[in-house]
Amino acid sequence: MYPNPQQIKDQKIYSRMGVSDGEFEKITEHLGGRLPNYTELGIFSVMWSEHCSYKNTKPQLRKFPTKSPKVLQGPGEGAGVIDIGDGLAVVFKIESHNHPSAVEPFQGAATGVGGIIRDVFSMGARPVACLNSLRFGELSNERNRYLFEKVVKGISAYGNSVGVPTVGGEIYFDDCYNGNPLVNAMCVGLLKHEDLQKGVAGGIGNSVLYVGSSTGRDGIHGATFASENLSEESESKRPSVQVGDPFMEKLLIEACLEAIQHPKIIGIQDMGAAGLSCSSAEMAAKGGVGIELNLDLVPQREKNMSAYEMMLSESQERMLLVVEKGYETEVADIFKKWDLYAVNVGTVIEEPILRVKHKGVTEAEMPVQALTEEAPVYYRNSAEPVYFQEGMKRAASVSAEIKEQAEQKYQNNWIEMLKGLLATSSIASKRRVFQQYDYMVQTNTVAGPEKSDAAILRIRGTQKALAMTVDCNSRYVYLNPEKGGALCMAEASRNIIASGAQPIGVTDGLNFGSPENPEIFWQIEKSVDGIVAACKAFDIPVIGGNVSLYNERSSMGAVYPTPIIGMVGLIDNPAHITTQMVKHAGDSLILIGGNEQAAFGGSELQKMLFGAVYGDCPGIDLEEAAQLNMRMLEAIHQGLVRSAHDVSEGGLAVCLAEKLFGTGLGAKVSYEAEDPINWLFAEGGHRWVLSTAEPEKVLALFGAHASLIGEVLAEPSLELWGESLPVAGAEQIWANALDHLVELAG
Amino acid sequence: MYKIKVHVYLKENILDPQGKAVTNALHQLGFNEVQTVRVGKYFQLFTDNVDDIESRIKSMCQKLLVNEVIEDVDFTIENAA
Amino acid sequence: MYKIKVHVYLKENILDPQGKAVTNALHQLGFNEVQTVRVGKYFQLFTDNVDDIESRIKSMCQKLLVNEVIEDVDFTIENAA
Amino acid sequence: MKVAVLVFPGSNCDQDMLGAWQLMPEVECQYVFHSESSLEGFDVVAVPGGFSYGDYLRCGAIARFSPVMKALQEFAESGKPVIGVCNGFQILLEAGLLEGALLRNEGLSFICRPEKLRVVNKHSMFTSAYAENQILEIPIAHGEGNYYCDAETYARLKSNGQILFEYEHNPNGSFMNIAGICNSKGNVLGMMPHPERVVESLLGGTDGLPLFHSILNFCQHKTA
Ligand SMILES: Nc1ncnc2c1ncn2[C@@H]1O[C@H](COP(=O)(O)OP(=O)(O)O)[C@@H](O)[C@H]1O
Ligand SMILES: [Mg+2]
Repeated sequence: MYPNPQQIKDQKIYSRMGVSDGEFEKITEHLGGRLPNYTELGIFSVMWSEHCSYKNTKPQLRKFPTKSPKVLQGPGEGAGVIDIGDGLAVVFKIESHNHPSAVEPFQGAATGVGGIIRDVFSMGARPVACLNSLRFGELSNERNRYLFEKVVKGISAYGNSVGVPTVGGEIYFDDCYNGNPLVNAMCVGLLKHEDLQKGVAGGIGNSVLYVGSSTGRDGIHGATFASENLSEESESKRPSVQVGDPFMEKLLIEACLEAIQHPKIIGIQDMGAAGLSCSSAEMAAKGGVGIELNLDLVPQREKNMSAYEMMLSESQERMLLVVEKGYETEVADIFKKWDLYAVNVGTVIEEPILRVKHKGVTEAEMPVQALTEEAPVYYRNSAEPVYFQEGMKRAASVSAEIKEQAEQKYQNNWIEMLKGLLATSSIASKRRVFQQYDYMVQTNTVAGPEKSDAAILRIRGTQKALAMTVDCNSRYVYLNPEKGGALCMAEASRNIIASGAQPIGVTDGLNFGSPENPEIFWQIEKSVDGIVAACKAFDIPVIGGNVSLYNERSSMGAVYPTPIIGMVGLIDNPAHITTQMVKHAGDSLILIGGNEQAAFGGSELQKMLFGAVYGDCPGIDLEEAAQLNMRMLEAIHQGLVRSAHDVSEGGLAVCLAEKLFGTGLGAKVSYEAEDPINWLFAEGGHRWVLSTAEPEKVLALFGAHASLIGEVLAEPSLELWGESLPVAGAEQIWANALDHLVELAG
Repeated sequence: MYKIKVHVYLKENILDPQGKAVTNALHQLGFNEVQTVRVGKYFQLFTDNVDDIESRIKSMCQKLLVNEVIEDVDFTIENAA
Repeated sequence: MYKIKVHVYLKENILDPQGKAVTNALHQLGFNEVQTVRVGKYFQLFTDNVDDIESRIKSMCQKLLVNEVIEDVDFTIENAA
Repeated sequence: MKVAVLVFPGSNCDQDMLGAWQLMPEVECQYVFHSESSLEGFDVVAVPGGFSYGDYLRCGAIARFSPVMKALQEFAESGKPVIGVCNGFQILLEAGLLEGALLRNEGLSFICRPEKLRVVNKHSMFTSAYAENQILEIPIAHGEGNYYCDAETYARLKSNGQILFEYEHNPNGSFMNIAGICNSKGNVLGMMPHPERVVESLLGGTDGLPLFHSILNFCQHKTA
């Protein structure tokens, strides 16, 4: 029924699987001159897809600093691991599920959450928190509203059921994401050092156990699908949709965490992209051994599945374990307690090959190194895009154009401008979304959504707490990828710092269009450079990440370059936990960081006034930012900071308003700004607003980098140089804006 | 007055965790004769006579009631006067 | 082989917010002829022949499939050999 | 005093519930797996929240057949305190230990946020440490917490003082704002809000603590 090797070659059937002529030749070489059969070709095609092999981005990823004395596991495993003392370590990673979510948003998002949680507990860690970063087209479009609502429901359904709190995230709407939403999920886990697991096979003759859901035809070729541009055509040939089963996942978490205590478990890995193929090949490759699978023993949900289908299935909630021979039953018994069956489906063999048997026939036999480390690597061409060159030329006039529009449309009435900004989808409260997430389960959440710039979780049994955030302003990255990449890192670090934590590590989710387009590849290169520069300046290692390319639709072009930064920080002392809202009337408001770098290119105000962004993104001085980060932590550690909030989208005005919501307090701005619109609304730089009872000490600590801008009022209104905005009214606008955008548009 | 009964269920090759849970529960209760259960949705629509009722319902299904990526549908129309 | 189709739906006096939401959505899409919608569950049970099939199914409904405080049920048995 | 926290496949607030009880030095709290058939030696049983059996079919519908549920029936009949929170409440309803049913939230969405509750009856073993009509802030986190019962049942619950907590601002469509009820004997409590999530000020409040203290007081008096 499948074409034979000769037909595959003659009719170039491999090209339908995304394998190029050159790659086909290489495959033949790896097989010692033998032509691959259909099953082998299928396995090569998924293993060599961008999604699994990073063939287009490996040279880029190598630029990341990945080491520090605290890094116990850098990139290369299910998730990275960082020592946090007390014999504990934090584990985290981000993963995209963009293409599946474009097709079936509920299940696409749900299975994205499931996948990243498995990456974390397969390291031996208990998943303690999830975050997500979402991008959709504008809400005025019905399909975008549908995608948005369903993605959120999918995350909510899965995360809530599996009992991992969804504590943070970010959502933006821009028309570049029409038809190609981005759904990136991050998971954070905790483990004891001695529980650290690896996805490795070893010990000739040892057994390969399969646990979890049975295998169906779902998601066959999902990895290839994720490595192509979306088109109407791809929708018709899409793999059958994977359905998530959070209940099964919950059982797997409990059972696997119990099972890893068994001394005879050698390795454990989840079956993610490319399912059985990827997990077995990678485990074998890492152990320098081979694996022989007998597919007759694989639990199957559908009848008459071929070897090809089983090897490529991406059915969810499945794990692969390597267990020392003789202990299979003991391990299986642990799973049985949780109503799960661990089935012996294969053996570790000496020869470093992946051999697949089905119904007495050897269906595939391939060197594991060829499938993994020796996958092709491409050095793509890169070219500076025309839009970028034009943007740079226009950059100088952006500020003047903003002022002209602000004058025309708002008669420079900043109160009205601020109200307008509070109602934009980027700035509006996301409570419509996060109320659907159980952000408290496990009762460790000290600061959930909208409480602090980063979500904060205490670590039971210690004095410590973790802070975590995901950030990416893709408008900046689009306008200037290198600076934009650095700005994403800077913002993430500001968020972590504002919560009182020391940043300890990053996971990055690189979402771009097709790398085969030199202008897109340039975006990848430059934004990675920007992130690398910031990692070095801030001394934060990247311990893992994910790449999702081909985020474009033939008809609509690529999404904005969206390199999402997931950052985790550590708090040593509960007294350092810092939240964003002002606390006491009479406290001083101090702006940390200067306005010199602030600008309007890519700003929320520009978007609101012009409906588009152009020019250059704001600047940042990374050395200075690193200094400010340290100084800010010092201020927090000295107990000087009662609240802190970073200045980001919408600038200082929005930052101030957000500091007041829900407090019953107000603020009076006394700082005499020379250029009020710039002062209030420009973005960029490395800034926070903090409130303090000891302004002199703060000012002394920061020197020229701090300015007293006003004070907290007992009356709930924001006083801007004689104009006054009642906080309750502003808060209503902000709190209800998303509901209005979703419901009234309908 | 018509009563339209619409059944929406997952396509056959799509995982139905709910159906599996119900099957297991039935077995535990001793109903071992049940081999599989699939769980779907059931809509009862009440409508006054319209022309073209069948094609209208098809369009409702397509536009709202059914996600064709994962679900199949069938319906019957009854006179419920 | 028998195929049993079980419909479970909220009792009539019980507010059905899901049904209401669907009705509204249909109206917004211009299907104004639809007066009300009620949303329920639909189970397809596949079983080999057993004696007493009807009373077995009743018992499955009572014990598991239906919460009689809020739900009603009906079913049909089809020979699906 | 010994407290059992039941663990079903899919329970996910078991650790939270255990943690809340463990804040009280007098209490020895441990998990009891759903496959156990005895609750001997325990003074209190807590059925925690979560998604037992994935909440497939109906919340709590499958969990009620677990072996431990038979023991729980007897335990409840003996008059000792049983508390079910969220999914635990759903399980107690499905098991017939409490009256009524829980429907999907009126807005059809899962809701997680702090809610204001009123203590309607402080003369119970679960609420004695609260003041009458005290307003509490306790979070909810559920998709199907819309309590339903018929008028006759409601009248009975009301006149027996079986309604212990009401929402100040109805979040989910619950009949007559009901947030928590007990059985006619007064020893089985079911509530949708999560008292175990507000027992430490670090996590944003302690309004749940008196509930645990009330039960502790009851048990200590009984044995004294
Ligand atoms: N953008 C990135 N930056 C750093 N490391 C990365 C990046 N993308 C992927 N990696 C690392 O490469 C390894 C393989 O990733 P991947 O194939 O995505 O794993 P998974 O099986 O979870 O999909 C992981 O350790 C991951 O952290
Ligand atoms: Mg990946």
